[in-house]
Amino acid sequence: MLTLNHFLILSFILFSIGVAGVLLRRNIIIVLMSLELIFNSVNISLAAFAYYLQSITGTVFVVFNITVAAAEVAIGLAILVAVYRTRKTVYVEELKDMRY
Amino acid sequence: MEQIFFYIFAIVAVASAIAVISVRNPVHSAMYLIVCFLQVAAIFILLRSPFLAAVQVFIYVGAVMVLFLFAVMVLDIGKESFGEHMHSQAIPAGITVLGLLAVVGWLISKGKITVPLGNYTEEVLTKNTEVVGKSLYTQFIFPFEVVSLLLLIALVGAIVLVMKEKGKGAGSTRS
Amino acid sequence: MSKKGFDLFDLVKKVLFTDFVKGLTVTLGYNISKSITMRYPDEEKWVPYRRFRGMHTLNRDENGRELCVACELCAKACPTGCITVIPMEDNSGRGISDRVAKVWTVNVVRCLFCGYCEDACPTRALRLGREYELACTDFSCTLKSREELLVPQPVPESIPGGYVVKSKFERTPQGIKVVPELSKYKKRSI
Amino acid sequence: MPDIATLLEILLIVVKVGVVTMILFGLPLPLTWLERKVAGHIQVRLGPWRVGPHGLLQPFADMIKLLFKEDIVPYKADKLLFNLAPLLSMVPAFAVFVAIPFGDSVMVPFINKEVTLYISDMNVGILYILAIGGLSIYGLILGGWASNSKYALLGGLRSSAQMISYEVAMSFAAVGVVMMSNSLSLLEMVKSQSGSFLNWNIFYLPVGPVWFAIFLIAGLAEINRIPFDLTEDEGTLAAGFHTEYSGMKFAFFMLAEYVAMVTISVLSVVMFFGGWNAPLQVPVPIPPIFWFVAKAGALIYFFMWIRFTLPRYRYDQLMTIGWKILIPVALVNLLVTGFMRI
Repeated sequence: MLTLNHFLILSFILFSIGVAGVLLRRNIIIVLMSLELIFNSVNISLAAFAYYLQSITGTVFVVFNITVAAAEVAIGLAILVAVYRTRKTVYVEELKDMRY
Repeated sequence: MEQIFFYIFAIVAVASAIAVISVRNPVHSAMYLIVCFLQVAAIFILLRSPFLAAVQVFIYVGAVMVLFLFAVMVLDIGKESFGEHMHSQAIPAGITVLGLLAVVGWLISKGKITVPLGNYTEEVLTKNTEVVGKSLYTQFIFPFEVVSLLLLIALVGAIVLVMKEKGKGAGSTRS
Repeated sequence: MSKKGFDLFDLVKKVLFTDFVKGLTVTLGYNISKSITMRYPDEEKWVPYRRFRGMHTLNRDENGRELCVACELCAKACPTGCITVIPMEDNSGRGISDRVAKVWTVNVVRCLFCGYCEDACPTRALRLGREYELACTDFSCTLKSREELLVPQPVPESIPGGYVVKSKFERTPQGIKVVPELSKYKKRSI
Repeated sequence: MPDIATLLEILLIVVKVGVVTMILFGLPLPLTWLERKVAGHIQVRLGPWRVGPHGLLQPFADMIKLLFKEDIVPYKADKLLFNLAPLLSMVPAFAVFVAIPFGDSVMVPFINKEVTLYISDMNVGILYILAIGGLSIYGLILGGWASNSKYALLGGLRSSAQMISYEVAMSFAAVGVVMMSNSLSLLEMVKSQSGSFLNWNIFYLPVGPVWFAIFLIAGLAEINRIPFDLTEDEGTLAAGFHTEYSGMKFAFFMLAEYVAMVTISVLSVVMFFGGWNAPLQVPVPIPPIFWFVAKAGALIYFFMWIRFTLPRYRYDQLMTIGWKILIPVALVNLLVTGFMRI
């Protein structure tokens, strides 16, 4: 029998992997992908809560979450393209000066 | 039966998620992320929300990842070298993540559901497309509008960010 | 929309996809019309007009004597010099005169089928016939000798030509030949 | 332990999946023949003629040729993705057919059981189809990227941009059909169009034809057929994303392309032309599957007819049509449909 904890633990493992990706990787694209991973882990736990607490709110929030994630990706990639045009790099440690 | 499927999906999802943050080629990363998203969609089906699964595949796999791949290809981002891959921040970051994992794992195992249960039966949740639609347009109409506005702003913002300035042309931005 | 301004008629045309439908009707018309492809080697073969200048042929008169008198005018008239004539004299009666060709060869690879030789011929012995399947696999067949050219071509002079006939494959030791069946012809514009 | 009835159900599903897969694997053979025949006759030629009567065996000859061709992997290509890409484009094309209803239930004589002519009736059927259909893009993008070739990469890039642009218009068309039929399930969609042909969604005036036009144009762009085949534009890109592919991998791409064409035509039949419903009540009993196949076949012929009628669009024209014409028209149409359904 699947319990809520199964889903929560899976969600949390994915969340930790996402955090690790954000902290460990230098490539902005991978960092953005790790952010998507975090969004997804949150979606899993929200959907699991919706199912096990018999309420629709979690499902609705997943829909909002996905929308926000899509917006975030659009903006993030646009910033990435703009940064790449001016600096010719995608590595975060090379993007340390504000002034350019 | 369900448990077997859950474990298959969960293990593949975790393995591909680890691959996302560990392989050096961004395109391979994106591929593994697609695999991970598909597993998450399957887990949504286990959670009796086919609508969420379809939306997950449609938006994440069908649109977001295509955008990622498009960006990787347009910018011609090559492989990372090993030195860039393992940097000085690696050990503290790893310790932090493991600590986080331990703490929240302990919290999850000790946690109990104390909130009152909702009033949706399982049959309603299984055919939840209609229920989701109804609550989106009644109970959550205000957040829904805000989110759609956010999406519009993001769309316009993305276009503004990548648009080359008029008059300058392509030559000047490249220099 | 053109730069001159807003054109309502143009917009209506675009909304109703009129140009698209016009194009579709044109292609549908072609789709149901008859194909003009000639199914050349297997089923059909083109019989050229009399004016066609194909493979050389040497004629005989009614009594079966060679018309060629080996005057070498054809060899002189030839712009590429591909015709070789070596005359000889005998009175065996194989020609219309005592002077006959000992050797009469044409190098088909060099010939450009201009028809000057046929114009130069005083006895109408030499004609450019209607044989056009000249492909072969080695150089030995590029030099056509008198003996080969004296064999009458499959399309006789009396047929006006200019139509498609049924054809069939015939296997010979030299290879596969496309033989026209001259009785079964149909007029077809090409 | 599951009982006999459950086992029979599972067996039935497996058999149905197998049959549909076999049909889809076999279908490109006659379709290539048909396409070449249509091409020939529109250009006042004959098309395939030499292999078998009327060239009917030509697809088999082609298949044998492709089977025995050397399988070339370019130098410095990404081997894993290069080999995976044809599969990635083929599997989603096949997976779409899980949700498509070919007909209502029929009695099967031997096992004496009602068998439905669809594999599953999902309550999010149309979303599933759009989502899975969108996945086939990965074969194109990754194939183009993994080939390590300029032409292939450009083809892949073009296809991804094209896909994102036209996916929006296509989803709007699907939303319009959902509004007209009041259901996300394809089965319900067909049932709502039963009766005479006036109940079909395409005759839901005035919005039905517009939705159909949007869906058709976006669908043509999604499956990369002329006039929108910018991804394999031989004039500028050699062969686009499959420039470096040969042999069976190339055949897989072709297979995926033809199956996608079948998908779009079948989907149009389900969404706009009333599925297996007869256009008029006829006294002679005609099996409903006949109507389905006939409508789908007519649409496939229409796609081929378009292919040999229209020239290819330029890339900027393609984007203009997608973003500046189709999407605004779809939005306005959505509004009109909404007012009509109140």
